Amino acid sequence: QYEPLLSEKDLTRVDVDDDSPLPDDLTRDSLELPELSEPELARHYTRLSQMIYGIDTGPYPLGSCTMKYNPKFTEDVAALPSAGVHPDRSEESVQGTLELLYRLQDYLGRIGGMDAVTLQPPAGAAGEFVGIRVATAYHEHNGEDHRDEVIIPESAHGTNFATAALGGYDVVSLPSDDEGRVDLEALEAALSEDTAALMLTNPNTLGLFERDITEIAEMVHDVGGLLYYDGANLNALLGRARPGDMGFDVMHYNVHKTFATPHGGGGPGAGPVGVAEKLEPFLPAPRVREAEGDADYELFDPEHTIGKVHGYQGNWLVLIKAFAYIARLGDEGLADASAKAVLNANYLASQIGYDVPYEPFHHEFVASAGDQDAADVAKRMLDYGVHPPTTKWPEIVPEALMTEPTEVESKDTLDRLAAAFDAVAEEDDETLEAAPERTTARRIDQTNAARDPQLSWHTLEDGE
Amino acid sequence: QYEPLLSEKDLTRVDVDDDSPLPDDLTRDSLELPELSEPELARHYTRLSQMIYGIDTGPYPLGSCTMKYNPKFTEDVAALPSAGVHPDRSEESVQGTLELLYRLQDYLGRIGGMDAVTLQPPAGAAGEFVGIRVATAYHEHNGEDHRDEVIIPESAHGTNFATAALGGYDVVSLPSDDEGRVDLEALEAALSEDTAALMLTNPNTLGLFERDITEIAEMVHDVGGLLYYDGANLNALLGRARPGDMGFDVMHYNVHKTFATPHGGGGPGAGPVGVAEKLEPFLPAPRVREAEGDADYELFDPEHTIGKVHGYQGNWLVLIKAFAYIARLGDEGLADASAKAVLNANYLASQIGYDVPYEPFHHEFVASAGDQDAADVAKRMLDYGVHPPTTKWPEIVPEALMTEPTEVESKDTLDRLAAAFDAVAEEDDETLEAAPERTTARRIDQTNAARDPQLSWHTLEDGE
Amino acid sequence: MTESQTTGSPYAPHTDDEQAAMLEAVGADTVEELFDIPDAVEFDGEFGIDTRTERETRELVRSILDRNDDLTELLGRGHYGYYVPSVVDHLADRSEFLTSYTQYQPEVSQGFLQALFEYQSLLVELTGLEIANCSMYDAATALGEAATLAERVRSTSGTRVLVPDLLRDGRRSTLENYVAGTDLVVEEYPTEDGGVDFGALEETVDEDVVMVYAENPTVRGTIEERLAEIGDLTEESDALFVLGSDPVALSLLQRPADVGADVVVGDASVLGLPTSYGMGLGLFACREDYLRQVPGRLVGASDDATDRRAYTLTLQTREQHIRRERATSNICTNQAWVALRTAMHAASLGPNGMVDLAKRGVRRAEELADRLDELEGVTAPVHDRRHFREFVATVDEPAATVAADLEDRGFAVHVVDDHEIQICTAGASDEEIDEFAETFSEVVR
Amino acid sequence: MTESQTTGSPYAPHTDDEQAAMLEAVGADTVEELFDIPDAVEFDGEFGIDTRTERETRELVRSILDRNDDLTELLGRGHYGYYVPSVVDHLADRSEFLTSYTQYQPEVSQGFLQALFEYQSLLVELTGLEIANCSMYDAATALGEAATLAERVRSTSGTRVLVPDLLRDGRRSTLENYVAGTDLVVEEYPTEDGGVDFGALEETVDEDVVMVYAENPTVRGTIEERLAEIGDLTEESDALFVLGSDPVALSLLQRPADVGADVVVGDASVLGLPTSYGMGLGLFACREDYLRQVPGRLVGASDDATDRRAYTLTLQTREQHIRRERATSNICTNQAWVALRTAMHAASLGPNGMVDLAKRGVRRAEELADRLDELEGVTAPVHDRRHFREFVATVDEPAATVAADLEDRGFAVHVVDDHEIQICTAGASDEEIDEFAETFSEVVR
Repeated sequence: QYEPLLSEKDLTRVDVDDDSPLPDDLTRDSLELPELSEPELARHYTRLSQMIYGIDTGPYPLGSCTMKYNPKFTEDVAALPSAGVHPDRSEESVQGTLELLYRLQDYLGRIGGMDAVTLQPPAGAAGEFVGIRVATAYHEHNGEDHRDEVIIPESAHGTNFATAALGGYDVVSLPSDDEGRVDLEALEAALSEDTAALMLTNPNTLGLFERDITEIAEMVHDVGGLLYYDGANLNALLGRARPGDMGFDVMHYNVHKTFATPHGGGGPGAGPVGVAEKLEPFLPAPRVREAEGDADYELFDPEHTIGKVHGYQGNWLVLIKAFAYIARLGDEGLADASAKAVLNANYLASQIGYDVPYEPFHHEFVASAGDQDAADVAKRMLDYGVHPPTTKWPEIVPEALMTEPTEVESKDTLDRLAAAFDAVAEEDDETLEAAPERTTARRIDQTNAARDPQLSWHTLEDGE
Repeated sequence: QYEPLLSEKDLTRVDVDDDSPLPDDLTRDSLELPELSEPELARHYTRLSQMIYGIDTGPYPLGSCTMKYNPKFTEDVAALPSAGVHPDRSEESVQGTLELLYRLQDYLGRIGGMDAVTLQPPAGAAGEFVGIRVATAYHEHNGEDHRDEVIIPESAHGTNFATAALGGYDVVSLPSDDEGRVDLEALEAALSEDTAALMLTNPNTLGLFERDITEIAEMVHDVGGLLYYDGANLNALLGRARPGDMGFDVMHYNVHKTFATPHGGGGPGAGPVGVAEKLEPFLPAPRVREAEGDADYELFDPEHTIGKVHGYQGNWLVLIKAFAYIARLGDEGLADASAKAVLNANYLASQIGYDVPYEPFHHEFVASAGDQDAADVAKRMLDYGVHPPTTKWPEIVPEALMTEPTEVESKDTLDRLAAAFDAVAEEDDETLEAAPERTTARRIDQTNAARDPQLSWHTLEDGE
Repeated sequence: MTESQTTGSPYAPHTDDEQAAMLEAVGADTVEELFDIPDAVEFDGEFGIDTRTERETRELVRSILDRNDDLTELLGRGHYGYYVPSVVDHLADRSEFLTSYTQYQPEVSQGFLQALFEYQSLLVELTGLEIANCSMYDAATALGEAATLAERVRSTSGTRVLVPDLLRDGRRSTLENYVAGTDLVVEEYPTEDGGVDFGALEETVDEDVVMVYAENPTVRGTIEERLAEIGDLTEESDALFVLGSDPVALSLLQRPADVGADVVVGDASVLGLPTSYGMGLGLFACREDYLRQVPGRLVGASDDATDRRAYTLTLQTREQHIRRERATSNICTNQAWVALRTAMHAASLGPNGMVDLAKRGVRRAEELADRLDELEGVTAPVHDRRHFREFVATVDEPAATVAADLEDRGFAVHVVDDHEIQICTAGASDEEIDEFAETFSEVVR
Repeated sequence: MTESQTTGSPYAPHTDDEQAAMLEAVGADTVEELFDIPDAVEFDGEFGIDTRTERETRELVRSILDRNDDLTELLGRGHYGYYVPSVVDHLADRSEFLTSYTQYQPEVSQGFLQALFEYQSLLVELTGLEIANCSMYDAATALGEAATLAERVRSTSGTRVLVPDLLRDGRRSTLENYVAGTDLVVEEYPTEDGGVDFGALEETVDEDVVMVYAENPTVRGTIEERLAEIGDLTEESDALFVLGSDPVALSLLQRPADVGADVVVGDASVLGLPTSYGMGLGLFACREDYLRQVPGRLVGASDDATDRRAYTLTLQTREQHIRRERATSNICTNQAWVALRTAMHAASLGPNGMVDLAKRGVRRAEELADRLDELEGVTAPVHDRRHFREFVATVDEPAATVAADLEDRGFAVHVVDDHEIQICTAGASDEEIDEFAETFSEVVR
């Protein structure tokens, strides 16, 4: 059932100059937008919502995305009227906000084994950018501004590469060894006095723990580089290992991955960054600390701060939800979340027919679709009422099906997921290419979308 | 896609005697219920919600039910923490609650033209019951306890009959005249010194205004009876006519019909009752009035109160929503709601092919499906993605399609509704009997449901 | 108005052009022409109710309700403040649940029907009785309906309805109204130390008794000990044994079916709703024998045209919209959405959580009573019984004074007699209970 | 804990039996066996974070946030408190919107994609530019992205990025970070009486300038009068004209396309979000010429296999997950859900409501300024310009003292200089504005 665009329901052109308080030359002429009643809008968006697969609709095993259930109560606390404050308020008048931020900084520091945390980055990629900028500032501070290379494993998230480039670095790509981990010899070859940092995630994108992490850290530190931890896979390790203890100097946390804040169809997220003590002076400004005067908490600028990466203090409402999740679970709950996440991944892998070439994996595994096209496999899984895994990445596994069920799925649901995998595995290419058949929209023409982009209803009106 | 029962997902038997603080002979042995996690429940109920047609899903033209849009903000005010008070609190400590109730009593009195209002009845039928009990008390107070008949038009709501019977009255059924209104001769014949009350709705269930209402009121009052107004159709008259002005002595208001409180799949509603001054002493206890002491508002028992019809004060949260709706619309909005409701009914009727035998109707009309079975027509309309009208009632119209679009539908939606009516009108009996075909469930076997009732999962387990 | 102006109903979508087109289609020049109201009864006054923006309306309601004092309620006596998990609000507020009508078109209402079927199943499990309807208004009205049921189903005529002398006023008065149109007469039987005086009850029961009502726990929080004997007694005299309880109590206390209860009534919304000034959910369950006489709606499982399981309202010939004056009740709109919430809350707790919650109901009441009993001039509990959730205590000072002092210090308790107050532990946090005990000791010092 | 105890994650559904079965299936005795972590880096400490019930956690957060003072905020300067209609919360909170991932599987994400397409269309209408992406983080980061875009698309090389000297710190500093990895250098150009000093700007623009940034309204609430000239100037010098604004301002003020703007950035969440301590929504719109260089996600309309219209993320080869170090930005997670809210709020206002809201932005600011200007020792507005939403006033007393006094009396305003304060009318009700004016007159008396 097609839901018309708002513009197909109504378009009303309003003449702006009528009864305008401004002279004509300071105003636009008119504005043409849909003029609809609340009941019509309620139906429109209710209908749109029915055409979306969400975590409350079914399992969402997107590898490296950690799509876990978003506890409803966290919405309630973020919606408290007392959370609605302006960012330019005096520090004295927002002690509650500062306290929550302070406590969250503290929680995240403990969880990651980091000495100082900034909450400003509004997403994981922004967190990476802070990490890279902090590294730059650190090296410059030490008179080492010649360091212009960032080393990144081939199988890393695309954001790592893009962030390093945005930070002005040349990217040195690092191949995996036969077992799917960092190749130490290749690393040795890549490292030099030009190395600003090595960006790593652990467990890596194959779900494998980088067993040589201590040695890797030593190697990077020996050449004067910094070790960056991409927090995307932290859900595997809660309470069992901490990036700080592994020798990482800087890391970001993905709160929608690890701490169950909702992904909102793309965002907002938050990408707090934790650092070892030596990097604290370079963190973005301002941070929160306990105060000595009348107020309990205050803002301050770190000594050699890189400045800001967001106009204010990041995605506050998201940070509240992350804080609430951590405060709810505590040590025990967080550790259990990782345990169940790893159990679920291992159980699901054991129940499907597709080959899983690399192990022992933790919270996610990468299966291979073999002779099938992984993207087609994903489309066909939609027909079985489940969301497919991430596909075709990392490339080290042919036709990769990167699967992360998270801790929130029950055995029953995992069995249903496994049944969907296995059903699709038996199907022929013709069926896969025709998929999906049971979804709101059938397979969408991507080529045409990119060749002749229709990016607003304005061109649709002209073009159709 | 079938959603399993909770019991099909899990059943866990808990032995109650383990670690019990009570001796065995005061406790049950065990309790067997589903033990499921929050994510599983979120998915269960989200899935169930997807199998429900609601007002945000599409038009809902159920005649006599006035299914109008439920403004979202009314949910917010009902959810205010300050609304969550215990009914046995001291009056001094719940002045806010009492003030809101007092103001709502006042609003409703003005809207209905009534001198006093009770908010206690938890639904329309309970309001009717209060009306009947008040009538009884009034007559008894006047030494007229011989009055044992209540007159009700044949086309009235079933609750009128059931309520009169519950109140201990014999029901005298009143036929309509050829034009679909009260037959004054028949009324004359029915009235006697045994008449306790005449229950009437106006506009009546055909949507027709009882033009002779003044005369009817005189006739009833002449024999010493009371005139009761069933508020089901009040949405037709807001700001244009008031039951009190028409001579009604007592009325109930359906807040989910007239004041847009959500129907919640069956309830809760609220059925406040307004009365003329002479009946005020008989209203349920307690009511709210302005106080003279320290507090601004206080509870009091009317002098000859009939007592209570609810354990406490009715459906408080619903009353908040009704108050908020009235306060939002005010005089102008309420009058406009009726105007648009009447316009919409007239427009829709003008756009459909089915015959509408009685007019001039107001907020609703009763079309006839003619040779088609009205219930089948309704089932088939479901296939066109709209909710059907109320069917087969009132019986004065053969194969009745009782249709009430309410003011919230747009012309576009009414056109879509009309198209559905007209499409179904063209279809043959075979198609209608096979309908619905595009719904979550197909036509359901009612006979079997009643012959072999399966009323809990316990018998399903045994029986299947 | 500070936000966009409102003209007319903010929820009517008509543009001027649309309205004109519609009027033309119906052949009228103005909307007023469509009204067929005699001049004599036309209303040309004003209600005098201001139109407000949404923001102003919210502010108005907030400012009114802010006048309610913020008290920690230890009130109970049928209305409790158990914490309702957030997931219940979020799921029940989905507009498909909230804004749908009664399921007269089951093919597009399967989700709600299934939820109500699950609610019925929950009550069947809790009571052990075979039938539970999908809601009455509240405990008081459910009790009233039980009395009229008793009259209909009893094999011989009779008039006496026996209720405990402690029955709370709201229930008693509502019951009186429900039986006002029948030949039934409500009579009290005595209680002893907060429970049924079984000897006295036995004494008074005769063949004219159609129904005996008892509660477990009682209004004073005591756990009834002689239910099975009442069951035997009513069975012998062919009277209905109607038991008042609620889902939390039923999770732990004797199962009604095991003590011979024929009907169970009560307020099921102790799970699912926060304290709502008495808004409730009438629990109504009964034995299978009364199937055709049950008041209220019933959801049944059946099959659809493709033989898949489907749910539907069933046995509707009992109801007013079909049977009119011969219906089993006049109820139409009920509390379906509250039943949904109750089912959700129960599902959220699960059987372990429900039993735990109930056990805490015993432990916390008894612990607090013990603690208060140590204070000079205080006896708690006053009854020598096991307690559930709440208890009555005696104080040397006038109870009203003690309650008023407590209220000044932020706590609400019941005054039940000159020197008796009642205290409920359900809903309060451990910290609140501690603070209360502390405050109480200061107040009675 | 007062409610049911928690063992482990409350959101992991595993029963003991299930866990055992799963372990058996994977051939492990314990979950610990599944972890492949060298002893050297195993963490055997504790975080020391308590586990809490849901109720306790809610209480904790509430008690922390309650420490925020309840002030009427007249702050503005980019972050406003416009009333967000309730319908926005209710619809955006539907879990399908809230809990879905980026639309990498468009066939099961049509609803969100369509909503984002409508959001893009809203911005296209407001800006007059052909392309709007479906969100950056906020105004500051959008400005940073605009600078890197300028570097990529300018036909000749160049290094100078010109921004007004009044540019607020957060935007300036964020911009500096975004260009730190490039050859670009951020330079200030002067303002005059709260607006662009066009003569000075003209003076400094040369062929080394890649981008000129201006705002309308400015940070001080003034309406910029020489935008078209800036457009001409930048066109001549082949620099990008980047304009900062927001959806409310754009509803009334000159359309960016009409003054030659190449890119529009700003905070779109002035509609859709209440004040959220600076959480925003980066508006990013630009001319069609830059299609392949735009940062961020784009939703396009296409067809599905049955030739019905369908929406999809498109031109993804610009993005990091495909293009890696050659991507147009590193952005991945964006602010999609906020964009949804903004689209909903705008739709709820409609064009009439949006234009009205903007016009009130002019009237209310100017009315309040006039009112304050009558006070002795107060000049308002300080700039001889037309104003939008807010204005700067001078006070005789130290501004910090005035602001502190106001805060004590419940109002928050900006101190922008020793004797300058800035006051914003957006979001406050008429009553609040009245109270503020009253209070202000007492404070400066």
